[in-house]
Amino acid sequence: MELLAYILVDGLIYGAWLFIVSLGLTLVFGILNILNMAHGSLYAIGAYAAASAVGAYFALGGEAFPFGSYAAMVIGAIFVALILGPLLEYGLLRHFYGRDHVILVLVTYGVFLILEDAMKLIWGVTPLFVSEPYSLLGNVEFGPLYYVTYDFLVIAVAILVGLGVWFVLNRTKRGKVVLAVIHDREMSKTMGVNVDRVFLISFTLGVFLAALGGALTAPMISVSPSIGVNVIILAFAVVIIGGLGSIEGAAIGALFVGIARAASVHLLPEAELFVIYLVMAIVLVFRPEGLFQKTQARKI
Amino acid sequence: ETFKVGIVTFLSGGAAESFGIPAWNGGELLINLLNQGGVLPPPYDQPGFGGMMIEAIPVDESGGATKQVQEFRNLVQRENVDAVLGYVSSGDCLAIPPVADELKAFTILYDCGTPRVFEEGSYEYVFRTAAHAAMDNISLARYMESRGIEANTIAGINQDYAWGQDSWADFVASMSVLVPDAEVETALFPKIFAGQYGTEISALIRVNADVVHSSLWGGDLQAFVLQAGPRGLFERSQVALAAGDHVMPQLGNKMPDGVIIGARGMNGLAARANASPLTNLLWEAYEEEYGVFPVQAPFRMWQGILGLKVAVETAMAANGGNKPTAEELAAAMTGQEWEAPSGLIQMVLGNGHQAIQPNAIGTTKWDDATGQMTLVDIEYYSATCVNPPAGVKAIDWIHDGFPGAVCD
Amino acid sequence: MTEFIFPRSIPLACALALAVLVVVGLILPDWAMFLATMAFSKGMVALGVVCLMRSGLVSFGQGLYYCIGAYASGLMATWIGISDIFLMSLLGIIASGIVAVIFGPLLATYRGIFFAMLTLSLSMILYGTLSKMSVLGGTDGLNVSAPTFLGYHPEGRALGLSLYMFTCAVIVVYGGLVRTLFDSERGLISLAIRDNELRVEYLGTSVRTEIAVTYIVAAIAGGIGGVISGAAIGHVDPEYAYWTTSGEFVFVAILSGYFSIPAVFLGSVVLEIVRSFSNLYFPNTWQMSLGIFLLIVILLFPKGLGSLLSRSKKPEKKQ
Amino acid sequence: MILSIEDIEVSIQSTPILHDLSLNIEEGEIVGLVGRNGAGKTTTMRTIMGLTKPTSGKVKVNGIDITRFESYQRAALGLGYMPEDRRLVPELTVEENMLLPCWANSELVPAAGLKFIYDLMPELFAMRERKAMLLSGGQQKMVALGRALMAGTKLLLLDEPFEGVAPALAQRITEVIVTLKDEKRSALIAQSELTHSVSLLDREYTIERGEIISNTTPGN
Amino acid sequence: MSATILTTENLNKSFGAVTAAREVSVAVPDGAVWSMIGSNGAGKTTFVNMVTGYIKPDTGRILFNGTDITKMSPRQITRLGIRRSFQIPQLCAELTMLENMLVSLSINRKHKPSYKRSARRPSQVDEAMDTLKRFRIENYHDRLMSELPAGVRKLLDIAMAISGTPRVMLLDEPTSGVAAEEKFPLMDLVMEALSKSNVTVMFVEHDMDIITRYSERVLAFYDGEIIANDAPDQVLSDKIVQQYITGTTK
Ligand SMILES: Nc1ncnc2c1ncn2[C@@H]1O[C@H](COP(=O)(O)OP(=O)(O)OP(=O)(O)O)[C@@H](O)[C@H]1O
Ligand SMILES: Nc1ncnc2c1ncn2[C@@H]1O[C@H](COP(=O)(O)OP(=O)(O)OP(=O)(O)O)[C@@H](O)[C@H]1O
Ligand SMILES: [Mg+2]
Ligand SMILES: [Mg+2]
Repeated sequence: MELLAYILVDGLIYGAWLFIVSLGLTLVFGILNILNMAHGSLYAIGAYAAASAVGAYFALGGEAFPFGSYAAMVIGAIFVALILGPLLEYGLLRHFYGRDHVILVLVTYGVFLILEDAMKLIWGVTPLFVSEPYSLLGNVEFGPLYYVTYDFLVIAVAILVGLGVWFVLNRTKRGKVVLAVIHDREMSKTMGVNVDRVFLISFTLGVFLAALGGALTAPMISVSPSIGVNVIILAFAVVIIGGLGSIEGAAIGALFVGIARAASVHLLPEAELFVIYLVMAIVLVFRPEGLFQKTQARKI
Repeated sequence: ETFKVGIVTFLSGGAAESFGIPAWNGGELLINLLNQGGVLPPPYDQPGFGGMMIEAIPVDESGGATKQVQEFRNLVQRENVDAVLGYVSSGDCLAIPPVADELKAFTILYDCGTPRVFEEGSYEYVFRTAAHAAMDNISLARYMESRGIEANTIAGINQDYAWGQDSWADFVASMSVLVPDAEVETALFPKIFAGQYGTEISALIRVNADVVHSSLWGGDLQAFVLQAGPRGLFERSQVALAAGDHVMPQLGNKMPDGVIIGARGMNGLAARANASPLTNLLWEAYEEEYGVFPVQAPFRMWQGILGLKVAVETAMAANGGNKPTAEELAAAMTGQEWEAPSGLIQMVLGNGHQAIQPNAIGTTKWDDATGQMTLVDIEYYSATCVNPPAGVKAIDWIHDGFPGAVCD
Repeated sequence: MTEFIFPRSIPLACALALAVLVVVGLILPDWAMFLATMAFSKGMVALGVVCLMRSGLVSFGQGLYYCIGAYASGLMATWIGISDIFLMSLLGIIASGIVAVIFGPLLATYRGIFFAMLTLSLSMILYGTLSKMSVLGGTDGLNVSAPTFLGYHPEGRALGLSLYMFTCAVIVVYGGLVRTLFDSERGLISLAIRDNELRVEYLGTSVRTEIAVTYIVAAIAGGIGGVISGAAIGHVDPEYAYWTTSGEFVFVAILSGYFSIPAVFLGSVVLEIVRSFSNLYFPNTWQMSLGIFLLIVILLFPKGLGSLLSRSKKPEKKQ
Repeated sequence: MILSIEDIEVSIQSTPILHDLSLNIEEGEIVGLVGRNGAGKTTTMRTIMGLTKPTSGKVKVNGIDITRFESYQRAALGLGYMPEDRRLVPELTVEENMLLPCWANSELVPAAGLKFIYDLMPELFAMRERKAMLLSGGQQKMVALGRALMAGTKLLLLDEPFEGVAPALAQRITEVIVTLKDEKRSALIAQSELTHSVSLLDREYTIERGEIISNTTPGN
Repeated sequence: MSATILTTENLNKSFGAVTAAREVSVAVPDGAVWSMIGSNGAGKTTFVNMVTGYIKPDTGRILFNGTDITKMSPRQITRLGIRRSFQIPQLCAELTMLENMLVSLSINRKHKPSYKRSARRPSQVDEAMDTLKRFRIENYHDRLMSELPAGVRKLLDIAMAISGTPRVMLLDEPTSGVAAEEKFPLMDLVMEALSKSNVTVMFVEHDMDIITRYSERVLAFYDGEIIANDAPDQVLSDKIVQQYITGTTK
């Protein structure tokens, strides 16, 4: 029982984190049809920006009201999104739309390489620590289980952000316009949609979500240049399991992976390395296009 | 005349911050000091290497063994370096020696830990100036035993690659000899650079072992400490970090008190506590230049470069002052011994190609007065106490109960 | 479809290419010869990626076969002591072929990113398994002794040169075969599959079979590439199956485009050179240099370096 | 004059497609653009919508030079385009597809537009909740027409609107297009055949190899 | 009358609430030329899709030459000799017109496609060009599909479908999108090519002139059902057909 509770809570916490990290990826893929390899770097930059922002906050006398550091984290992420979103979408990606899928993947791979070194140039290799926000909320205890409250904050944020994005996309006119753009850019233009703006905003939102993921993680880790590399493959897996471009899918996929991983760490630690690929392979065997696969449009 | 050394270490990637960059910083520092001449105490007071200025060519070690073999060839065949000194990753350390011998290029492995290099092979031109990793975990186990630390149950969290797997295997084997009652509760192997240890920490809390062993390093170790601290793991279990010293400058007081820490040799704080003039020189010069105290990596870089210096100068003494050839260097290096900031380095294993060195284990204690982390209860182990004798494989030596160990 | 710029006959083109490569090899300095050997062996794997790319499939897991080839030959060398490069290559072909025959038909039902990720998973599972197998050296891998050539045991430069020659022969022969395949009826059908599977099925041929066969052809190329790389480096480790390794093959494939086979090897060489020099001259920012180089190539050569070597004047794909 | 095209030249990938093409449409006029396959009808339509850019010449709507306008800005002027290959948003329902122009352009009144369309084609009302991706070819054609009617408050650009439409429905559509005149809407109808539309056209341009070769009033 | 080559027995198919086929039973004699008309969404394409295996009927059986093909895949059915063209042309967008034709020829030989024989060998290229010439679209032979005018795509789609040796040919709206002047020549061409080898033809059309001119018999679909199955004159004078399909004034 206790074990089960551990697995569920651990899985949920990890899944929530994964979900935030994957959401931006699935969004950008869904709308712009770009599999953004630089997503992990954006995550890392978000972590750096948040760490810097929190550091600055405390340096400027934030001790008096430490909870303000949460705002600092979010502002850091917004900052990253507002700078890098337009810069990358407008300055770079836009010139490659209409080229082959893999070319765009490669372009973002190039961006990934550049950003990795850019981070080193900006922040150096010495890691940043801002663990204050992590312990600020204290701990929670349910019986034998003992967690840091911050972990549950991450869950809450994941739920909020996920619902928010889902609602905008599926329940608002703007969201439906985005659906039209996803399917047919040219046609949407002729129906009066400013497609360029939709792309710019969506990509910036994607960057924001990546950066937010990093910002939320920053207090738990030592922020150093390589933290983005592993994130990307995890996020890919989650997005694939869920079905590309599907927000619900990413949520379920993240939960799947989170719980599978927790179960393996507690029960069969040797298998941890395989778990994510195994989950992915199994899901794809039964649902070749992910859990929330899109119904194919009629061709004939 | 100059002596060209290719220096290969991590300048990017996950190991850069904890090992590669500090090592390169230490190396650059030492090379400058040596080139100035007369700064170091004798026998290191000659400028450069036997009067030749040292020219270092840094190469990034990230990218895997394949790439490193290629870079190694480039260094030797294209850049015509006189020696290569490098390699933190044990995969690279295994891949390079055959090539070094094929190209007849004098090569010093300065950091990597795997015992396999000279236990499974023998090379003419390749030397390792640092002890292999078995020492670290043997020392840890000895520390448990001699300090009487309760260790009826042990658990481990180590990265899922050779370093982590070997460290855990060595530790468990050593414990089974020294503390035979110890029982293994769980052995976790998270992926390297995982960064998120919430689940692992839950598992460790759940099994509630007396001792938690870990050979995590770098960002992983920092993240683990940051995440495990608030969840009370350090209060529940005695945590022992086989190579944990290098995260102390960054973590500061976030590293809890009472953690058992090794530094892969008598390096860092443990060396400082037992200081020789050479140690103090490194310590002060490094602190002045980079604003933090030196941890294990610069110590190992220094012992490598100083060893190279000794070899060059010995060879020159033998050949009448000419720039030595690779063969001459190899001959001079074989079985050599020299003083380093980390103590006496002796090339006694692997037919005189593999070093042994003394080790030290301590326990963390935050010093409020100075605002610095210190090590207390430090135990020093002589090289022969924690390293196998020549011709014996480390793991066999452990299983056999350390026959012939000479401890002070 | 395009032919070589010069000769139209494939055997003639191959002979010419081989002659040029051999002559170049004789004057190359050692480091460059090694670089070329490595670039060519990786080019073989990338050629496999190109084969699949023609059908619109991107394999992000070609490292699987690269690794299988390398380990097959590496283990044979350590366990049985066979170091003959011809035997090792044969073994590499057999090992990768068998695995591909098992997985090819399964993977042939997947498309697009799902294919990419499944191939990636497969290679990562191999990576994970090898990492855990301490008998095979775990993550540190194992060393492969220097190859021999039908009883000839060269050393020093002769060794490098022999391996280079062997590699050239392999790529020329395989390149010629693949060119024949590309030009053949099936080759054209592969291209058609990329565009419209439904039509191909309705013409009465099996898309799955076609893809599975291509997959096997690609896997064998990967296996041979692995054998040569393993022999050249003298060391194999699970990194061969890591996704970044596979990513590099995709990188080369796209860099080269899928119209010209020599371009694939050229692309591979260019990448090796750029990487090697940027690593030396910008040790702290070599990734950035590589990234910038990549973006420039994509901008300047929309159809890959192959567009330099091919006659094709096909306009860009419209969105 | 609602639409006037002045001497446009259009090339695609440096192949010239349209030469020196001019045409005018008055308010409330229904004009045909007739020509064989490959004559350049679709290209003309796309140029008006800004999907291909002329190398020279001008496109004007209501006297405003829109040659440099983006497509979405043109749509805002009241242009409704029905492409020959329908291009519906597969995941949206029939009704949502037709509402799309209203979402992008707040000046359009959804309710009135829908009513007009449903009165015209009751079939659409019956399938308004179905996803566009599953409709038959002709049904999709109807939806695309509905969508163009929604967006095109001033000018409709209909590319082969009768192709694949059953004769009974085609007849009805013809009748309705005629009533558009009363609302002062104009239309340009591209066709490769004339069977359905002779009765409704005020004027007819014939296009051949990218050039307008005649401008006639049917019956003359 | 010759033997039936294609029989469908009580085919039913519904997609959710929509019924696309309701008790559809036909028996097509060998060598016949039949046509299908119907309002939009009446189920004509669905019928073609079921016969060619793209859609499986919910109930009912399809027999070809006595063999039950209900559960076969499009590929198997194609190999038996039932071929089709598409309402929306299905072409390879990034291949040129000639290459599209070569794909079709490469597959439709008696022998299997080869791994060695060049797809562009002169004999095959000549054959492909001949076909394109017959359809009068050879001018476009080196153009990519994505650049072709809609009508030309349609012609190529048909050209690809009729290469090989079909026994039954199903054409889904062969002339829609084809310029008026081309419609009859196109149908003449197709019919001539097919009648030589006594191929059974069924085509979907909305143009009643073509129906009357080329087909022996008309199936009129309405709401998934066949509401009339008779000679063209009979069907076209049917009141219900006039009301729902052809319009009253025709
Ligand atoms: N993307 C393109 N690239 C090259 N040429 C093109 C492209 N699009 C159209 N064309 C050419 O422009 C000419 C006009 O084509 P368009 O589609 O406008 O004809 P159309 O009159 O609409 O024909 P249809 O009645 O068959 O639809 C054709 O010769 C066509 O090949
Ligand atoms: N895959 C599908 N999913 C859901 N509904 C479908 C599907 N295929 C066809 N339908 C529906 O079945 C009905 C018949 O469609 P079908 O395509 O057979 O019509 P059709 O007679 O060919 O019409 P048209 O003349 O417009 O091409 C339509 O209402 C259509 O929406
Ligand atoms: Mg057209
Ligand atoms: Mg139809």
